[in-house]
Amino acid sequence: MFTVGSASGVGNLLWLVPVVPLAIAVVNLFIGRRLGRLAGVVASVAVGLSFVLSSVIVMDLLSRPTEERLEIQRLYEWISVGRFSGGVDLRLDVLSATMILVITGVGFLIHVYAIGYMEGDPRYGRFFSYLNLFVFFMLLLVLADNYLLLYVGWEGVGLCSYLLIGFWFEKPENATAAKKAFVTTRIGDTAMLIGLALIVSKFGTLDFDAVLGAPGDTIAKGTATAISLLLFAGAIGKSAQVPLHVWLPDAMAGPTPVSALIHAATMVTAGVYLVVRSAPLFELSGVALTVVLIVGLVTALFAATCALAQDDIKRVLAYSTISQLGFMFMAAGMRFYTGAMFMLVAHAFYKALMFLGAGSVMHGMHEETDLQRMGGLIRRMPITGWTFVIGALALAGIWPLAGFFAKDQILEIANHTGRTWIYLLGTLGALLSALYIGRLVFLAFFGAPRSDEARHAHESPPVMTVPLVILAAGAVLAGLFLSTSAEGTLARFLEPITGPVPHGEGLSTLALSVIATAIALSALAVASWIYASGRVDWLGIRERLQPLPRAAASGWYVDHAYSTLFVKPGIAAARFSAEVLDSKGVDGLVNGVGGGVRRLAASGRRIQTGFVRSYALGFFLGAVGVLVWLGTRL
Amino acid sequence: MPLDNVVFWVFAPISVASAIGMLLMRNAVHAALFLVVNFFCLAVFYLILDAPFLFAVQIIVYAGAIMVLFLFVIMLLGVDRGDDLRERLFAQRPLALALGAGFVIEIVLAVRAGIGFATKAPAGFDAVNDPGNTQAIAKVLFRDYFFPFEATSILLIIAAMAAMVLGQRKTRAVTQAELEAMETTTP
Amino acid sequence: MNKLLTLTTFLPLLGAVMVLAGGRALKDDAARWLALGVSLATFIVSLVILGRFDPSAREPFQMVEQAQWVESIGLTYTLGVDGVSIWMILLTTFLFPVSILASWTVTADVRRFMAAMLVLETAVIGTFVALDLLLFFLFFEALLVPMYLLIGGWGGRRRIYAAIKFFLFTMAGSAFLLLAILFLYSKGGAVSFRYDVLLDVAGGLPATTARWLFLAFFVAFAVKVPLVPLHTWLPDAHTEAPTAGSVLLAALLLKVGTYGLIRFNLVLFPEASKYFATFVGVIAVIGIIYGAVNALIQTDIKRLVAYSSISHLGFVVLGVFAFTQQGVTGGVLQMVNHGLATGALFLLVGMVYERTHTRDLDQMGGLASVMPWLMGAFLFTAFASAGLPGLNGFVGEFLVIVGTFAVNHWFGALAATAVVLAAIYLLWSYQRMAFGPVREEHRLLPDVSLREVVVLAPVLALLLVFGVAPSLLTDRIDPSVEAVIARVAPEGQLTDVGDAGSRAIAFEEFP
Amino acid sequence: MIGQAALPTPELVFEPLLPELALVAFAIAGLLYEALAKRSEPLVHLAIGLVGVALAAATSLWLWNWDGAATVLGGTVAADRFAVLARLLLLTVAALGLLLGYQYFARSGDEQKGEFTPLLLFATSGMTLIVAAADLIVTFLALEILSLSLYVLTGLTGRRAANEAAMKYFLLGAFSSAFFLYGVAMAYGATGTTKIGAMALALTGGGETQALALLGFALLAVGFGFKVSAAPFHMWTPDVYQGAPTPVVAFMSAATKIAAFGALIRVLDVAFQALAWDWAPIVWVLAAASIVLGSILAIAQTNVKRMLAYSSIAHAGFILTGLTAPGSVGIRSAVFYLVAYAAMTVGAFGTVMLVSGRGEERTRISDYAGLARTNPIAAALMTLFLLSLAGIPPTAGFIAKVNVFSAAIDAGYWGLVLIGVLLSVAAAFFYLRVIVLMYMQEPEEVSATGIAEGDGAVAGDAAVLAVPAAATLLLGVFPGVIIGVIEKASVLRW
Amino acid sequence: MRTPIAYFIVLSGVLFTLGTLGVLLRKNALLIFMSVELQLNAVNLALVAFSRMHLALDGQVLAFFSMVVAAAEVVVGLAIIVAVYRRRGTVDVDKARGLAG
Repeated sequence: MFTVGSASGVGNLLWLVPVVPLAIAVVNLFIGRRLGRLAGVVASVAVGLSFVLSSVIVMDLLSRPTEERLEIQRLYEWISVGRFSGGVDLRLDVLSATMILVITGVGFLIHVYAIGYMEGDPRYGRFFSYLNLFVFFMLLLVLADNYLLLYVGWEGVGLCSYLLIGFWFEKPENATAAKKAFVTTRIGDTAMLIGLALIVSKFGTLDFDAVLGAPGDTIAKGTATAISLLLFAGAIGKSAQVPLHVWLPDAMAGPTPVSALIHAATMVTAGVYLVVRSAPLFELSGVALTVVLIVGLVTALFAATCALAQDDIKRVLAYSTISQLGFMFMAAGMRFYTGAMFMLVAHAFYKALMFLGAGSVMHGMHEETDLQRMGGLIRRMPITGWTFVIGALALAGIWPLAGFFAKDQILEIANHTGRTWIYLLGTLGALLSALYIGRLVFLAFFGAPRSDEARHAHESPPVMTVPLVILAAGAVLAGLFLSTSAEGTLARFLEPITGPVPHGEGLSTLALSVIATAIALSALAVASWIYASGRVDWLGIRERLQPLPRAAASGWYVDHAYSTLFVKPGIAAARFSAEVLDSKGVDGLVNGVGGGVRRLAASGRRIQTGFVRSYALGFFLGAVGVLVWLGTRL
Repeated sequence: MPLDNVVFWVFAPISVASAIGMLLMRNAVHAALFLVVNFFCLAVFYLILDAPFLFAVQIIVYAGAIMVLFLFVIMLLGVDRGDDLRERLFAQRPLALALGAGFVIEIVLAVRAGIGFATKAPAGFDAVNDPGNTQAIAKVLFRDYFFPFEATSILLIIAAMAAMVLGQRKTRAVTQAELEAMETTTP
Repeated sequence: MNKLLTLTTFLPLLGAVMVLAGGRALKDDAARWLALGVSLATFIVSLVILGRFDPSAREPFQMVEQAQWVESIGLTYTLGVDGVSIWMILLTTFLFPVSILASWTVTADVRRFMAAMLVLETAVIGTFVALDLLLFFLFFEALLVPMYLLIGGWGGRRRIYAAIKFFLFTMAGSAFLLLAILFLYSKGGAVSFRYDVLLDVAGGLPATTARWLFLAFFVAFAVKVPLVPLHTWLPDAHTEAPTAGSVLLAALLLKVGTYGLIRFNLVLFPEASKYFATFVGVIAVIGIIYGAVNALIQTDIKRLVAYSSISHLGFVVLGVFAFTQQGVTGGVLQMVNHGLATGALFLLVGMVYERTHTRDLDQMGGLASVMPWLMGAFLFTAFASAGLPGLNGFVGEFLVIVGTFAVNHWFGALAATAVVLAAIYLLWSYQRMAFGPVREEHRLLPDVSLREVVVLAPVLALLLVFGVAPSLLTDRIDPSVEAVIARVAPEGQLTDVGDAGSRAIAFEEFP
Repeated sequence: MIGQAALPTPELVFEPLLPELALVAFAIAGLLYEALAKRSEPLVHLAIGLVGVALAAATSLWLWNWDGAATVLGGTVAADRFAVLARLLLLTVAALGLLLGYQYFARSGDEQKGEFTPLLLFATSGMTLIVAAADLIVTFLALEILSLSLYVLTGLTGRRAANEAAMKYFLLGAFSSAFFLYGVAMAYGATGTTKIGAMALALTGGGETQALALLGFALLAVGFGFKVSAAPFHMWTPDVYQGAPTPVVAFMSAATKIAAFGALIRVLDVAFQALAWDWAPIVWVLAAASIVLGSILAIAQTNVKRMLAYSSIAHAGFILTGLTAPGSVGIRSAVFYLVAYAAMTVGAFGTVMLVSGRGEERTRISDYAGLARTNPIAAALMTLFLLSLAGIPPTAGFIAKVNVFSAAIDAGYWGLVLIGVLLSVAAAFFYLRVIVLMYMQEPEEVSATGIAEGDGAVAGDAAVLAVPAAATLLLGVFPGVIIGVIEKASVLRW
Repeated sequence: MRTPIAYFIVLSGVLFTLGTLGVLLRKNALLIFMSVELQLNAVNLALVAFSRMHLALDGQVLAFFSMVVAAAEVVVGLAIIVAVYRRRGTVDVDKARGLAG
């Protein structure tokens, strides 16, 4: 083991950060059943320990001067063939430091929550094993010092996502959702793999230092674009951006802590991390950044419209996540990497909070997820309700909650860099966000209860509500604490990696903030009027607006389109290939040759008539034949 | 025209005609008789080819012994009623005739290329046949070809045995299994 | 003792003779234990060989044994190992005890079954150690017989069709091989079939001749690999073979083909290899995608795995014909990895079949509820096979893709698409087998037995070990591959993607 | 006293003929025993036959180190090692044939034929003679000796099928003999001699008589082609092999090939060596035709004996393949093939006999279903022989094929080898089919094991087949043993 | 002797061919066999003619042997034909088709 740049020696422990959850994952996998309830506790402690370790190490990092904030730990040579090598090398810099804190911190809380949430599940131990394994892979992803190891983590979290979405595999639709998630993301992953191959073929290595630190003229602009886009394709898959977003809403089939951890706080943000990490390549290309921006913008708006039409509480959140991730990509596309990272962190808090809150609601309502059957829950389960409201306000962008700072900054940069259209559309996205989250909150927690379950809902146990409270505190404080603008703490912290925040002229920060807040507030007000006042027959309105709401609810029929355009023709093609081409064509040819020989043999038998005179004739034929042949030699 | 030439041109057509006659006769006895005629013609050729010993042997052994044996068997088996000359085998006749023609042509060509139609037999065979054909053959036979001559004795023993073995009248009945086997192999 | 290779090759044969000689006096169980013991002993011997193998040695082959066999026809008994074959040998000796143990449930003609297995082991090891072309061919042909008997004697419903197809297909391919070997021998003045002798002979051939010979060798190995369109024997043979047969067929016999490509095609005919590289690459890529596409809709799980083998072996060939260090080493690695992963898959399928008595995915479902460990192992293996990083399948695939991409972008990129397809067919089949509600008749099926754990554990452990520490393998493969590359790589071509950054060689850039 | 001066006593060196003399002597002894003994004992016949063969073998062995003249008895008999080797091979086959015949009559229920042994010995003597013949007259006579004996042997049992087979064999055999003799005549016409050595000398000069020589060669080739059952002169083979008594087939399938090829080799590589460029393509075509026809037609067969007959046609083609290479390379490969072929074909037919029980029953291929269960020894033996016939290592058939292919490639005939290797695949199909039936299918009726006498008899009968079985394996694993010998014997003296 | 040798050879060829045709076209086993005898005689003619051409007696001796062989063959052949007739009651070779294919 070999460490670079460690002053105090605390950094030597970096490898323990991912390894502790891994070890416990293995333990839980094999003896989880015997541990019983302890399995959850052990798993939570493991992640907690990781968090503590991370904090200590990051503190150590913070104590150093800016330029020395880098720690590389070479564990061992993993793949070493010829002059190519890819090692298991961990890299702790400010970017990965941010990520591991989020992962272990939020992860820990979700683990704790899950102790209560998963109570009584027959595969309790296995659940925590998978969850810990996920944490391991996620940490590996962000701590990797090369694209190869990053890819390992990348695929590993996909695996865990698969396992956890399909955790209740007895229901076929859960299993299908799991497979869909894995396969869809793998499409992006494959593009990313090709990207890695392209990197290798240009740089001969996958090490971050060599690839990202190479001088600008090492590769052509076109090559940089190709690499960047291929990498971004991976990000699109993992972060559920258009057009590979279809898996995330279905992924809500998994247990709610999974949705919170994987499909909100951490895994889906890996794409953002990847883009930020690979920023030098993207900047070299330029075109690639524009693509990132546009994809982000389209996704943000598209998903927001979908979220507006969902009746399933978790699906609203899922589309919301997609939309929010779009915002992050918008930021990155404008080179506003700190903004992206800031939103990533903030989003981790408030979206995890809301998912856990949704889980708590389901817990209290016998797994009910239909918003139409809720209402007035804030009275039955106040902690869940109020923490949820905090999360919702954060998402809507109400000052001074985390979401406000995140979204506001991004719109500000758009405005200041002269991207007026982006600014306007982004603001529209913000409006839609406030609208759908308002709708969710008012439908679920306010108004009158619309079902027996809602009327008899009960508050969850403290093991679940305490994490809610902590996360809510995070959602409130993160914005203020890590805030904001060019001088913001996080921005300054990340500067060695992300470079300075872009500058420009435009409307003043204050003006923009006022506009944003006003829009958010009015959207919430509208939502409250429609969904909670009881004075509007919103279902009637929806019926009158058909088929628009139905289309939005189905995600604008993208799934159908994919099914018609790709899946069905694909299966038909495979069926043709296997049942016609292979068995009738290729194998038919083979059997045809065999059959031909047999038929030849069968008909050849007829030469052997049994007539001795025929035999003599054959003999004579041969004799004359030989003579004729020799005759030609004369 | 020298005598041998005359003899050749007289007997050659007869020999060919008799051979064809054998080929076409329905009755086996007639065919055999044609064959005898043919053998006589050949004997005459042996004579003009300075092989009087073989002339004698041809008449005694072939025309005499062998053909008599044939006739004897024909009579014995009572198959002299005449054959059915219809051909049932597909293309047997045309093919056979065509191939036969080809065979003859080949031989004519080879002979022309090999010895030529003008080449006459060299003179001086009398020296070879000194003091007489029979004695000369005896000399060759019992000196150079002593061993083959001995070897023929084995052939004769085998022939005798064959007659003995195959001529035995003790035939056993056909077993059911055999009959079945025959049927299965017959298409 | 310098006869280690002979020992490891013929020890199983000795065992087979013992099993057969025992006659009826040898009880079934005794035959099983005897066979297991012999195969384990062979494994231990091969471990000793591994221990003595020196990766840094300068000579291309180690532990060479050489003796005249039939002098007049130039047949010598020459054995040796290099960094490629040593792993093939170990793979063989490792999988045989596993397969024998997995065949404990065979109850018909146990003695004959075990004897056939052991004979097969000898033949397979023989092909990997032979350094005489005729000797190689001898083993190459000889291994057909026991495999044929295994498929035809203990296989499924259409076993006879499958067995004959397997036999004839391979034999048809090897017909060309024999022809080419004899031709080469004749060109060399009919002196010797020894590898090094014929290596020199091949070096002096005119280009056209070498190309024809290349094709002859290639056809033989392409059938074995198998490359599309010579693959149709494989699904049938795999499907109908008994568990051990499928395992060995997939894990070892297919490797004989790719091994042959490396050992003979590349080295004997470097010029022709270059000439045909694109052609072979196209076939390999077609195979990769074609195998994967056909695997998609199979409902017979064994057939599905068989098609996946076609896809995976396409990777091997693609990598080998990239002529880069990473490509070839990745190919060899993929050989080992595919052997382990697909072998394990067939073992698992066999275990499932023994319980459910069906291989039809539509007749299964929900098995993960009743036998979580078995299905867990299945999923683990499926992911290894699908190339999930951290498990062994990834390393080989990655190296092949990287090694190929550097030379031909299209091949590399197209091959990578198989990664998606692999995920689809493996997960889809797994879903149909393990997920969803459990069928009534399967509700009481038992989970893994102790014997099955003993069978599976070592294989699964290796899937992980080689995924995490592939250098255990590559350290020994690399030098031998380097020697091969040195012979075959085109002038001025990139032979090591690690050099790409140094810009010694220009590439086309994307616009 | 007359003519003593005119008829000098020829120099009689009889030693090189001792094997034939022994065979004939014991054949006559057997004949006398049959004629004189009140009731002939089969065992006595067997003993007479075996002693005769052993004696012949012993004298042959002694001839290995013969250092006298290359040819004796007026240049009609060659005394070289080639002849010795071929004789030893023939004698081995003859011994096996005798043993199989003894078993056959012991349980066929047919009337014991005392003539079997003498006839077989006579046939053998003809065969041993033909391989040593240095004069086409002797070749012709020996050919007739062996042919006539075989005609009779074929029809020996008087069964319906045997009868028909004998007639077909005889008519076609006589027909082909005529061609052969015509060939001798033409060769004589071209060269003025019938001595093989002198013929070679006469032909090296070239000259216009070459046309006749070629004609002669063609006709000789036709005659030999018939004897070795090369296509298109093969058509008698399936019928005769199917109809003749199995031990006779076992004997003649191997021995006739050895004998005829032995003689053919002398004719090709001595007499007509100067015309090698002309005859090699003929051999090529005959080889290819035999391989193709034999391999393909065998696929559709339903009778084991008939299938093996077609296989023997294909094998004739493989041997001819070796002979396309002129000189000792070709000879060596062909002789090795003959050795291997003898072992496997005698073994295969012997096993057929073992399975068929009484006489000619149970020779359909379907009768072999489940044989591995009912008669594992026979099944194992059959498998071995069939694999060898298919040319699968490590059996004799494999090395043999490699040898002939290698020789042909050396001579530049890779096209022929291509045909050979590809048709080997087709051939493998029908060999495998039998193996499939034996091992992979259930017997049709369990009771019909075919052997009523029980296991003891089977084991005893199978013991005879241990010799070909061992040879088949040994030649596959340690072919060097015999190849060394063959090498020493592949130089023809004349 | 003035007749060219070639005439005899050609004549022998014609006779041989006629014998061959006899084998091919006649159905009576005895007649087939007789045709074979005709072939042998044709050969003998050629041998004797060649003998004359080469001024040597080997050809005649060979012809003599050929006759001996023919004699022996006749014995065996007729024995076989008689045996067949006994068994089947006919010497029509076209009726002997138990073995075919």
